[in-house]
Amino acid sequence: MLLFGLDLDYVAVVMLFCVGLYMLVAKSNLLKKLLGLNVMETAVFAFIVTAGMVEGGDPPIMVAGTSAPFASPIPHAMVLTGIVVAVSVTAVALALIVQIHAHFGTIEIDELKELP
Amino acid sequence: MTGPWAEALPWVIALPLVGAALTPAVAVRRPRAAGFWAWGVLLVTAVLAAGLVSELLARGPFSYELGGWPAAYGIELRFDHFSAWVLPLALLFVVIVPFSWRYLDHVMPDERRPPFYALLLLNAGGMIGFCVTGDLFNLFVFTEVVSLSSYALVAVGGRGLAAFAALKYLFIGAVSSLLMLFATAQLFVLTGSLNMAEVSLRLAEVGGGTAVMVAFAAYAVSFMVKAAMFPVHVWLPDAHAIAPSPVSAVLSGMVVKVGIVGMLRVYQIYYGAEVLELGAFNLALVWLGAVSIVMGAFFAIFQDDIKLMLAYSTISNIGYIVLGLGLASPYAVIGASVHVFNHALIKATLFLAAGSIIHQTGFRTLSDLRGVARAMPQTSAAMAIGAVSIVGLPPTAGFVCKWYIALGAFEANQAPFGFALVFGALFIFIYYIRMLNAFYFQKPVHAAVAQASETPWSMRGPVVLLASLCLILGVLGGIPLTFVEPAVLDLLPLWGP
Amino acid sequence: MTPDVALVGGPVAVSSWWPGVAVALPLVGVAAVSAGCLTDRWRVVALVVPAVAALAVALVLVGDVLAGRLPELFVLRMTPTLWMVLRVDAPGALYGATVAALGLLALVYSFGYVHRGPRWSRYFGFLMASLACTLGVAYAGNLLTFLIFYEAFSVLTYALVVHEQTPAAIRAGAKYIAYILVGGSLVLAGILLTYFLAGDLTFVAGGFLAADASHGQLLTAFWCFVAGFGVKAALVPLHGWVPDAHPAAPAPFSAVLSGVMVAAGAFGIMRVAFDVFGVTLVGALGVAPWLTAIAAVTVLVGALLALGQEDLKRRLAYSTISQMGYLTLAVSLLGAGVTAGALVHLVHHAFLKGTLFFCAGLWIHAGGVRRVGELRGMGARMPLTAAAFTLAALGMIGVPPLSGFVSKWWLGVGMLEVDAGIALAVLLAGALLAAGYLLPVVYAMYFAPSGTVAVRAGREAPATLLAPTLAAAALTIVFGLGSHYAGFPLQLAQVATAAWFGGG
Amino acid sequence: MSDLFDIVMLALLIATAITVARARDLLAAVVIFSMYSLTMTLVWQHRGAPDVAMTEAAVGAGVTTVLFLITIARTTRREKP
Amino acid sequence: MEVVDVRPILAPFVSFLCAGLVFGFGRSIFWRRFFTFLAAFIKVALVLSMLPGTLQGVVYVYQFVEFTPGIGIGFRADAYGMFFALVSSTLWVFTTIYAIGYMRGDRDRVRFFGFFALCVSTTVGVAFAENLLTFFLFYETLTLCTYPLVVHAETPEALRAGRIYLTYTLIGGGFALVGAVMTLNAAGTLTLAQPGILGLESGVATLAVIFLCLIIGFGVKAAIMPLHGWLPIAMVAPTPVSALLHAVAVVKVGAFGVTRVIYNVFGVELLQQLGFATPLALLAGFTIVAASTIALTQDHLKRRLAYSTISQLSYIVLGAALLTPLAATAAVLHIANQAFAKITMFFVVGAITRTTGKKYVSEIDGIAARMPWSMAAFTIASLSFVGVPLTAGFITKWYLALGALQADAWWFVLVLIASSLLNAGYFFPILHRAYFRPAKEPWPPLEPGRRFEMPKTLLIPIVICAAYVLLLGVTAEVPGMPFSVAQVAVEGFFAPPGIGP
Repeated sequence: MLLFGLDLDYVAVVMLFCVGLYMLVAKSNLLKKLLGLNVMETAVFAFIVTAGMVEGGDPPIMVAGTSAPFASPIPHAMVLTGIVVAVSVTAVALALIVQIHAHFGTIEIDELKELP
Repeated sequence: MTGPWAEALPWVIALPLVGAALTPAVAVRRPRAAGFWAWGVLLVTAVLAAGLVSELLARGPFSYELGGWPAAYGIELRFDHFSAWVLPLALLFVVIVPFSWRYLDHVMPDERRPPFYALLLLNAGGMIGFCVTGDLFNLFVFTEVVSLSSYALVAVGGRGLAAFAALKYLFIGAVSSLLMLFATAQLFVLTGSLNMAEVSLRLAEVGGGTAVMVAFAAYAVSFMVKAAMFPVHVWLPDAHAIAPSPVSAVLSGMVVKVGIVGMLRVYQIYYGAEVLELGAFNLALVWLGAVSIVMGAFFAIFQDDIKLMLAYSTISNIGYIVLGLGLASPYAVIGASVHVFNHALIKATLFLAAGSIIHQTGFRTLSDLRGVARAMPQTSAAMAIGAVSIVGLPPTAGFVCKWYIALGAFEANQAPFGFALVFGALFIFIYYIRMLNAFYFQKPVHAAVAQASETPWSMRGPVVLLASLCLILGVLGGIPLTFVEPAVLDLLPLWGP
Repeated sequence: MTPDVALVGGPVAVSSWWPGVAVALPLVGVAAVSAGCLTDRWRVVALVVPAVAALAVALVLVGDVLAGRLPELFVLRMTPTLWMVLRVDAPGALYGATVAALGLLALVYSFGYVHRGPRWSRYFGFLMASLACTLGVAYAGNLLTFLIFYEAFSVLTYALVVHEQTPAAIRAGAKYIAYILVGGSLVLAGILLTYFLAGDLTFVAGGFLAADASHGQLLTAFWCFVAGFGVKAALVPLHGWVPDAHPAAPAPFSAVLSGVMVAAGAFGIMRVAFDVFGVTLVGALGVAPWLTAIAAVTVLVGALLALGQEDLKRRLAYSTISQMGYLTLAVSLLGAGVTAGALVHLVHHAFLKGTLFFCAGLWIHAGGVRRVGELRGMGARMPLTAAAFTLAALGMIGVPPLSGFVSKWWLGVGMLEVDAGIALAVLLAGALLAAGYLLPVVYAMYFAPSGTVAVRAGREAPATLLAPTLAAAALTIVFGLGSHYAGFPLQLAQVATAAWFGGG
Repeated sequence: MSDLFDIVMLALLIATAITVARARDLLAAVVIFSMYSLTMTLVWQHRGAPDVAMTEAAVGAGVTTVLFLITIARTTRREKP
Repeated sequence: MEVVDVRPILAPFVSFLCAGLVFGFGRSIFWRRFFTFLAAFIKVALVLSMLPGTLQGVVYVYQFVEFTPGIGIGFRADAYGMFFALVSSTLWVFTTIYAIGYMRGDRDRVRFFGFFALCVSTTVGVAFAENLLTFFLFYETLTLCTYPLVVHAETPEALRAGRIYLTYTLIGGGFALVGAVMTLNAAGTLTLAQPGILGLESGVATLAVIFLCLIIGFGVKAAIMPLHGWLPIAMVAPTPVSALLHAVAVVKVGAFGVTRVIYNVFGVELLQQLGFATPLALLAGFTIVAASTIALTQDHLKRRLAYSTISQLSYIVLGAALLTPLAATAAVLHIANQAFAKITMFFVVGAITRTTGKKYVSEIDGIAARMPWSMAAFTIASLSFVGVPLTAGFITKWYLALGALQADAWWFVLVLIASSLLNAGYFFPILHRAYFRPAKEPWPPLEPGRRFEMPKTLLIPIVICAAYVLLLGVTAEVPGMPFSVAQVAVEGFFAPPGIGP
């Protein structure tokens, strides 16, 4: 689906990525940063899914009677892995955030930097 | 045709990963057993790696198709000259792990040892996998394994600050992984394959274009972040300085090399495909390398904390390697590749020695550690050797690399970078002189420092061993070259011997 | 003038230990005073015996030379291009005998003059060592050996100049060593150039430098030599150290310094002119007139400056400058006769000046009399000393039949021989001026009223001091009267010039 | 129709993402983020990737949100201005 | 004729081993001394055992490792290397004896003697280096090994000196490295061969940069002005170190490097065509005069000696830069001549400081009465520096001046003369004070039961070194004395390719 010569999907993906990046970079709150990271991740996943999409194809799920064309299975596998990894990263990060909060009583970068 | 050892290829990855999974189970009754378990696993891994390398030397690169699918579709493990890096890697782990047995006493309670060693094994397995995979997506997966375990390892020892440093590392690392994933996907979309060799071939058919360029750029940035080159190095110093010393050694010595090895791998794809004009990229690498050297040294000068100093010097040394790669002349690339290993060795020496000193005295700044050499002569000597080595003064391992990279600079008619390299190194030595002065030639200010005792043998042994290796590889600098030279010539086939 | 002795054939070099023995003997004395185990009496013996023996050997060598032999001793080879050799030819034998004789006199004199004290051994050690080296200069067979001994005695002499260790002496010593080192360096430069040009350093009567060498380099070498030796020989712009060093040094050493050591400079110039460059080459280089001019200026300026000196030893020092100028003057004229005269003058002047300094020392010894004005009436109180002084003064002026007359006569005759009228005029003017600066002293001693100045000296000195003085004075008469006998300086001088000027 | 659905969905995605960025209340941010994830699920479903969509619904919208909520419970709910 | 022989590598290895043993077992005085002496004598014996062969033109080689073809660590005992090794290994023995006496009761002697041995090991390594890489390897190691010796006192002053020393020498090392790398790139080899490995085909600009880099690199240690700044400051080191630094190891290695560059990297013919040597010679000449002039103004004894060293080292550089056989002879010889004379001087100054606590020229009035043997030795050494015949210094000056004349550069003769006079100007006042000035206060008396002015361990090296200064001047020609070796070396430098010894 094109709009003004641009593929709308890609435009959206880029915008999401930018929003995520903005959150990661500009927000002082660690949780907000992490949310930003997640937004970025989903944006990239969305890109991969979109890129792997074949117009009019079926899902790459093998059931009897499915016939080509179907969406390439490999990008989907990549995304699946990516989601798992993303959750792991998020989990680790959240654990760290909890630790930081326990230790310093804050999860704001601004305040953490002022600590001795 | 493959020899018997080729069958060991999947095992060399699987062993540490499985070992990691089993660690909590093994150590359920005696948490301390985790350390011995991890060591045993790594020892076997090292033996396997040695076997693989011998196979490589005997018969050249070989592949292994997981599940028996042909390379283009299935998952291919490939053992080529770059994969030989797994051997020193495993060996370094084998040396570092015994150091951590006693070291961890002060760092963490016993019950946290099993996860620690599990993470360490995970890290090792990830790196080994990273080196032997012939598949771009697996490259990403293993990168993530390494990265995740590294984030956790940074935080594992300490509480607040360590967690903070780890989080910083995590944020940046995750973004870089994301870029890598993006690039991998992009390449797949363009070529329909994830096998590196296949991608390289198909890229040649697809031809150049913005999409290829974008993918390449994403890879490059991603690996630069992993390698902590100058503008994107910010995550490194804190993470490496705060982590427990064995972890620092692993991170600084090996994990950052994931970026380098990855860059070489990806470079190989593009170089083979000849779809991109890599000259500009090389030039960028050279400049970034030179700037990294100088900036790393510059930051290090102002550090009082010895581990921070070492961390910053990693940035400089990565600068060497990148500079050497960017120069793209045989000698330079040889030098850079050897430095990948030598720097790991040297950094491990330094971090372990620094760790020993911190462990025994409880202090970590130069001003507190004055006169420590008298109390801990062997460790300090190792530290001194490491310092001399990292600066690249003869007759140490660091010199060999500096020599080759400088030679490469002149070979590539880039004399100014040769000068930059040499004098950047001297710049670095300025802060190591401070360290040596403090250790050797100043009066102790703390009684704890003056009365510190040498470390137990399980800690001292690895340090002394590594330090001796630094010296031996300085004199017998040719040994790593036997591995590296064919790899380099493999990588850049246009160069004659 | 024709030489009295004509030699049949050239002198024959023979290997001999005697030159070495002569140089080594005084060193025995050095060893004796350095060793702490000897009693004072034995030390004196150990000093005197070698000195006497050295004189004897020196005389034996004179005999050898007169018999037509060149005793030669190869000392050592340092590198393939550098070696030391001693070889006694006629001028060397002449100069060596003079050194040995005056050295013996000064030694004996010193026993009475130098106070017993911590510096006693040092004085005698250095005196003997510098005598040994001066003998070495006399017997040197090549430029390097010459330089080595020349530098050695120059440096050793420093200890004697500063012997008194008064501020004045130390200042004089500093001045002396500075001059000498600069001079020595110039000599070294000359030697270097010589070696570079000729590939050899051994003295050859008639010179060994080839005339076809670069003119500029030859000239450079020559002037290096002249300037270098000129410092020692006290040629006028380079004479600055002389008037300071002499008064500062103890009198016996002043005598040796003035008598033989300053002469070493002039001797060096002779060696260079006749044994290195050769008469022909020096003539061809066209340097002789310049040298003449310098020498003439030296003679006159030295004498004129001597006139104004109130300090007796200073006056004598300037006199030395003037007298040594004759030697250079003679060399510059490149005539056989005048050169013979110069050699003779070298010897005669040594004893004359020796006597004068001995006398000056006696007065200092007797009561600290240093100034000419203080000598009034001294003739009456110290008649022997005064007589010796008078005799030597007259000899210095050139009054017949004293030795000074003989040498000046031959100088004068030689000058006429080469038509050097101006030189003759200088010679005569020098003699006149010598009368001008010496006769007032004599006058003061005998004829001036002694009322105004408190004279502390009253009695003759002990025999150890007086005997050498008188002996030296006697020698002036002996040399004057017996100058034409075989074995006396004149004959040797003629043998020397015969070799230098190609047998006359 | 399909295009319109896409456009609405994409707009919704961007809107939720921006809301997440702007929300001061962390709890609200997390809840909106889970909405964002669910929207994304719908988009992927529509892109012919139901497998991915299901995983995202379970893991991205589910597990992640829960983890975030736990964290908020153990730390703080408000972002400092 | 080249002979494969293990001795060139054994010689540095012996003292390396010794260093290890000293570090390991050095807490016991006996073992420390035992190992040090054993190694010193073995080393001298090793070097001497090669001497007859060297005199007959045999070159002992030993290739240790080769990284890639043309790049490796190799040892090669040619005549010039032998000469240097001979000097350094001999002097090690004396310095060790002296150091034992000097460091008695000092702190951290294990470290001191260990690094001392390492220094000598590297020095001999430099002497026997077969190629520029090996040379550089040892050259830089030497820098590091001397550092602990320089800062031995561990005072802030010493630390500062050490820092300056390292800064200078390491920056120099950097230049040397760049030069070596460029050489390899230009010539394809690093072997220090006769007659040089570079050729005009590399281009004049490249050659100029290489020359500049190598000369700066080695010139720092050779203390050519304006690279000399570290040397006077490094005087805070203990005296045996100063002696070792200034007479044997560090500075000589620099000078040795410069000569190697001139004769074995570039070669005489190439340099004559290029004309690079002339500015170097002028710089050396300038250094000779300027350093001597500065020395005149120094009151601190060791500083005066340091400036004297700077001046003397440039003799070697000058001799090499004149590119004539005679000057080369002088350059080679001066390595030994200056070493022995300067080491004597430092020994004496150290002995004075140890015995009386005096460090300044103005404090030593009349010391000759208290320390006659030392001052006699000092006198001999200073005469040698002035260039008085029959001393070692004269031989140098003689050949150097002849070499200058041979090179048609007579103005250097003037430089030499000026330098001789300046040498006299700063040494003779010392002698004058020592001999002819009355002591300001009574000197400390001899320790009871002692016959000589100081412990024999201090005195013996002084006397032997001084005697050797004389011996070098008097019997330089005797086969086996440095001169004969130097001649073989110089023949090598100037022999047409293929005909060399």
